[in-house]
Amino acid sequence: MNNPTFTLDGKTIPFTEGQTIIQAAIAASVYIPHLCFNPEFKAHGSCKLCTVKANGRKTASCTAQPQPDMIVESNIQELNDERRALLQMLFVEGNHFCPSCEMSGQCQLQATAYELNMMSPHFDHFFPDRPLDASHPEYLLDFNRCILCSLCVQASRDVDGKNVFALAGRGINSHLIVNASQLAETGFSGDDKAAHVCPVGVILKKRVGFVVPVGQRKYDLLPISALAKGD
Amino acid sequence: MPVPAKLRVATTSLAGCFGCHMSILDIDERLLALLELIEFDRSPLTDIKHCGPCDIGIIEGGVCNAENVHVLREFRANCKTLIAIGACAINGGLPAQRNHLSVSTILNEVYQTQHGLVGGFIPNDPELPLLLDKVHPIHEVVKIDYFIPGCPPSADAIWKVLTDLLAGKTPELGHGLISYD
Amino acid sequence: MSNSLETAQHPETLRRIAIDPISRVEGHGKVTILLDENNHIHQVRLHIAEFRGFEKFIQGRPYWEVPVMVQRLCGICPVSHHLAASKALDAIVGAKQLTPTADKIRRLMHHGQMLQSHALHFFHLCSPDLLFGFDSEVSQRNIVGIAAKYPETARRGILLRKYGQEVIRHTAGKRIHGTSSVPGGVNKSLSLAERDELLKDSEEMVAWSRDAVQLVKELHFKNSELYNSFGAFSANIMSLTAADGSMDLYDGQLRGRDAAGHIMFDGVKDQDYTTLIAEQVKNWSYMKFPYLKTLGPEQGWYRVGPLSRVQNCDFIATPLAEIERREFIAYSGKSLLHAPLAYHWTRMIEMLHAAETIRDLLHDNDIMGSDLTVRGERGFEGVGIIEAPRGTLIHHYRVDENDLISMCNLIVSTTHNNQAMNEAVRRVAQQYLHGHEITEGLLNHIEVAIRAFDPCLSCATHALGKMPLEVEVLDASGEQMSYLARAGDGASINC
Amino acid sequence: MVSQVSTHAGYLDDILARHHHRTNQLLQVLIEAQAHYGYIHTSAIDYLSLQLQLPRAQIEGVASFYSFLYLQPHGDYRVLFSDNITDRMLGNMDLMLSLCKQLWVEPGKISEDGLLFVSTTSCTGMCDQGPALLINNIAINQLTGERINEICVLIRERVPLLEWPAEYFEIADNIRRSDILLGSNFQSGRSLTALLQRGTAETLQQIKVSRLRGRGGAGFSTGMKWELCQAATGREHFVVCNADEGEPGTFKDRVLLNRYADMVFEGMTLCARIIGAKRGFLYLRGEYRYLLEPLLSVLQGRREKNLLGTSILGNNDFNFDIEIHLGAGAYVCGEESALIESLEGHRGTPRNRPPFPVTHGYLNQPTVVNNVETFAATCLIAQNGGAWYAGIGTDTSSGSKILSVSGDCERPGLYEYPFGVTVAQVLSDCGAKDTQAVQISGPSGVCIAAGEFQRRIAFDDIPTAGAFMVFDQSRDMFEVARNFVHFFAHESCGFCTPCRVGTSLLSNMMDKLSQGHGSACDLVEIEKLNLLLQSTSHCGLGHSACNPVLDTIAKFKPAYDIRLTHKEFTPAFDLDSALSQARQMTGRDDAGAHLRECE
Repeated sequence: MNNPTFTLDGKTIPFTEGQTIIQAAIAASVYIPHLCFNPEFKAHGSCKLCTVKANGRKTASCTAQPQPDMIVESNIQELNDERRALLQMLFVEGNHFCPSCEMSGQCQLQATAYELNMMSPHFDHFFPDRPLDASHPEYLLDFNRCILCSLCVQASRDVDGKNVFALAGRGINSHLIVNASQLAETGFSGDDKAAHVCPVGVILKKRVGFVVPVGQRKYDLLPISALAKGD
Repeated sequence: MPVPAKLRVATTSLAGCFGCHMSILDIDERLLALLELIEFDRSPLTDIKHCGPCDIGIIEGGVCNAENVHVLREFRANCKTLIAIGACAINGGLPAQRNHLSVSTILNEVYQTQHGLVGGFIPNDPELPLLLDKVHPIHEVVKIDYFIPGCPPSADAIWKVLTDLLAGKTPELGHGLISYD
Repeated sequence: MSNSLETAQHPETLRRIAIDPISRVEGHGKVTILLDENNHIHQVRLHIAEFRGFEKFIQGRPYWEVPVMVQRLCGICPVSHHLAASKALDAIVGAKQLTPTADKIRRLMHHGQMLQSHALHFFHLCSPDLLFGFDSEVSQRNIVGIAAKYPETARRGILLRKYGQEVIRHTAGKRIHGTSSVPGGVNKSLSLAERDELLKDSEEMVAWSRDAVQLVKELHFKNSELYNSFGAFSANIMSLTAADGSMDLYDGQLRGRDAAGHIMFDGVKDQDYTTLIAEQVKNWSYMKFPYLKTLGPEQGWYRVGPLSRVQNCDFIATPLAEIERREFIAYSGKSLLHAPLAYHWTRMIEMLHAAETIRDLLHDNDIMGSDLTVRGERGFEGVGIIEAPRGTLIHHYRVDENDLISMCNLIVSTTHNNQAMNEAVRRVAQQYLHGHEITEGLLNHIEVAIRAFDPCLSCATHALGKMPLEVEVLDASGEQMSYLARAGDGASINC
Repeated sequence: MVSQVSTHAGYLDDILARHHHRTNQLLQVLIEAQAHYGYIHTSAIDYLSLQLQLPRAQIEGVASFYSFLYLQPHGDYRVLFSDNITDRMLGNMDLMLSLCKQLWVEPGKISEDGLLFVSTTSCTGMCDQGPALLINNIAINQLTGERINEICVLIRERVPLLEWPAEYFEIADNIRRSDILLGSNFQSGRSLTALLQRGTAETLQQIKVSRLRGRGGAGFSTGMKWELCQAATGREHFVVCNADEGEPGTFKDRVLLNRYADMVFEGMTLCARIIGAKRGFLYLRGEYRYLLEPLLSVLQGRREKNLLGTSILGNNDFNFDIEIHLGAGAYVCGEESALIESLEGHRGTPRNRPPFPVTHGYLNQPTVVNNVETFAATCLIAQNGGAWYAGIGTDTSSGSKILSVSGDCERPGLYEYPFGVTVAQVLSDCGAKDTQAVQISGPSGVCIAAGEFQRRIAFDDIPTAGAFMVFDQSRDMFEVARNFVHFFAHESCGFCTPCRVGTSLLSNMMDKLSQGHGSACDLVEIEKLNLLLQSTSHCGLGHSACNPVLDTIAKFKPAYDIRLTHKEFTPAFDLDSALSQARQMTGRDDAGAHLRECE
């Protein structure tokens, strides 16, 4: 049997019932920039980086489903300019000091910004004050880098069945919280799925920072787009 | 055929570590070739005190005190094209990690309660520039034309941008050249 | 022994001359001079005008971030900070004895940095002064001028620095602000290919370094009167030395001598530095003033860096550098040589030592080993001391039970030399400016003295050629009377 | 700690019992907990977490989403000044500062004695009788300097709210023009009787014939919505009345619920019968908390008349009842999927759509969500037939529309017109003079300039949820837009990047201009931000957040131009005040200790 298809930047992409545009693209090893989407989880749809033009209408490709023969545009300047601006918003919203961040070179936010040629944060910085949570013996939380993708919330709730993380606050004051006054008092463990889904540098295993030399880090050799699935 | 006029270039460091200037030197032998194409105005390379009319200004470091503001304005006023080089100029870099603290907290810590300090107080001589309450990326203070990210950017990245500009092209960095650390 | 020109009695009655900016790196510095109507000097100060507050904002950060973070203090000698922090934090992870590979990779990195920094300082920055003269044609007095008049010297300078940077790149991952030194060891060793690439030029670097020593030596001999007296002042000296008394730039124990050369203290372990040193604040500089507790702030200040190290150690373990050290000691005679310009000679001796050390380490297969880190009993406080290109560098941290930094104290090389540099510029002011009409050339003498120390504030300004200079002469009321600026063409403008 | 918990267990047990320990009731429980204790104590969260078997982080996440809920002490008197542009025009800022001055408290902070908290809040829906405030979530209107002085005395003397003068709390309906809806003398049950006589299929047909479209602004066909929901399969069907009237400048639902609640509930009951729902909800915005008891008694009255509850009007298969849910200060909950999230006791974050509520709504079951006015209108149709209704208004827009008129006019209040009325007509009816502009349908709507007053209120010309704010020539349209932009930044739910960060960046840019740091570069930036918000935001809030700016730039450019005072880019912050801390620390005030804005 042959699946229905749609075209993504001119390339024919087969899809199956229920697949979203980005799922079909990933299955066909085509990269669409994304941050809050992780193939292992239900789409969150919040970062909006994966916005594409589907038959001319802009929509988040992680939640929109393709229709047969749909014309989808992704890698075009209009969209990449908007994606760059969204990245710049994320960079100025938090405190992203790549030079001393142990996730530098292995950070999806950074790699995506490289991919989209983000040369500067452009906007004025918010420089928020976000204290660390180092209470846990094995793990550190550096909220300065949180982009509110809520993958850790999903993983802890849906996979680990622990609900260690949650989003709190509203608007620009939205922030990640833990299910106690500090992480050490939650049931969080390094074996949790939630310990391994952060696309940036918030949830960090202690005492192993900078163990991978420059040149051998995840995105040193290939750009995120070349890793096709880009996760 | 007449020799084309050399591009006039000025450079300076504000609240930076000079690593970006070191990375400029890391173009190694290419420096000698570069000197055929450009001439330096105000820069650690020369003894020119005030920036005169220039084609290109290159600024390392963020804006942390009053003096930085004056120098930055002087460059913007004189340079046709102003380039921010390195993390500190572009997002404040490491010095901006003080931004969640008040200036008073930091001054007290460093000059009054610091380990091994005897009879401390806060330097207040008019010869010293005062600190701004926050360290700012330079694009928050003046208009910037181009950015070369990195801490520091590699010599190859700097070379690429300079040669693009010399060739009259819009500078572009591809994978491997664009970096934030 | 400290100089009387620090503070004038009646500043309000005096004219002010500012040399601003001299530079930045570890901040921006400037010199101010107060003189009376007869051009008699009453006050000279070297102000360090930038402030970053690393000690404060590093608190609350995880300790393993620190070696990567603090090197951003200085882009000229980041490796020094990277390693000093790592050494301090080795104690936190309980790494009493690093693996041979880790120890040798760090030493290789450090000597690569010594080579590049010393080459930069001499060839790119100071050679113009020394080869053309202190008040020679300004437009010629920079690397461009050197490249024109002495192309081979300029080329070698650039290539020596390049080689040092390449040693750093292969050992640290990047030429500037690398990440390979981690608490307890390193995250990479050298591959065979990397080793061979470095090895092929190593002998030439030794040869060129040796020529550089000869060049400086000749300059010193040719004008020994000037070189021995220019800004000279006697001072205590301090540096690390190895247990056997030999020069060790990476590790060792603190040894201090008085101005006459008698050992005041020796074998002081790094974690005991606080028993030796205290710091003082002066209202006119953001940079603190360290001194030896036993002697107090007036008598206890001291000098660090190549001039101190070469005279403080008993011998240098690499043969060619040791020959040069002996010649220098023989030249200086019984007591210590305190002349700032002698820094250049000793700096080149150290560059030769660095080149020899790099070559020797490259022949040691441990640098290609795979045993990179060790861990031991968790500690909560650590001190790391290293000899940076421009002098002793101290990093001191406390870490809480949650792995976050709770206290940080840094005493960088330039800070140790703070009082010494002030003494030097005051001496030069007395020797050359006192009673004379101030000219650009005279003011350059002050910079030459500062530059000799290769302070981190000169790492920066210095970065290639001479620093911009402005002289403004004000009358007692602060009104500007005349303005003199060094323009690009070197002409003095009076307006 | 144990005693701590027991303190809270005391009152929480009653609240939980009232809500049958249902986790869907979480928001309601939190609202009542705060009403009792003044704020939501961390031990209270622990106890609720235990009792409701919910993670405490989830409870904290919900509580921190709604601006009327506090997790720290906020004093015995919590005074929130309504800060819609119409309140501003009536001088609310001076009144707030006067109150703060008299009671020694800073806006946004709790007084040192912990007695009171003073701040601003988004439009409280009293624009026809402002300036307005909420004190412990109860509305006080028609504020004057005199009334503020009296209030200060009452607070200083700690007089309980219940003992405050009754006239403070009087709220006028201000119905200025009635038409088919406001003019109908509705009698309970008539529409239901008509429905039962005509049958559900035929009644639905009539509603489709009437061409009734949703009155919330979007204008989706009501008949089609009900039909889709009816056709959708699910465990249970639900009817939801959206009374979260948060659009600044709108207050028609306030009046409808105060005077026509019976009609609204009957409309919901019609819908229930047609789609086969047994349960319905009215989501009442927190600002209208004072309407809760009256509404409950109306519901009770209908139950007694057998118009609600089991076997309605004697039909065994006709069972339907209505619960009232309170909001707690979150405009975004006016978006139907966010409203449903809130009904379920979650943060009010709009869902990814599709699927839509008609198939996956409350508890993922088929749900009709309609506006208060829409439900009321269905009663008229049930009684008078679809053709009659379709004959009123215009081809695209049948029936009437209630407008909430406020701002610079002599007679603010409710005006009901058949669709198709011109803006000019409304302006002359309400006694507006020298009008410069009208903001129709609130900040997310359109700004109409003088040249366009012949345009009509209709879905194919100017669609509206009802807000009609009038600005005369004395008003600064830049400040109007700035007020609206701050509103969106305050109300953004924070879910998607463009709206969370973009609305704050946009209001910072507008502040930069108003503080005199503006240059041409900034206008370019503002327009770029506008486009990004429009094209990438998750929901309508983000899409429309920039409308006020786009409109005013297009129609009142001079108001911006006078603020682009600098030729060159200028920092958003004041350089000299950025040195003030250091000046203080060093005691310096010499020339070098200052910076001028430009050199």
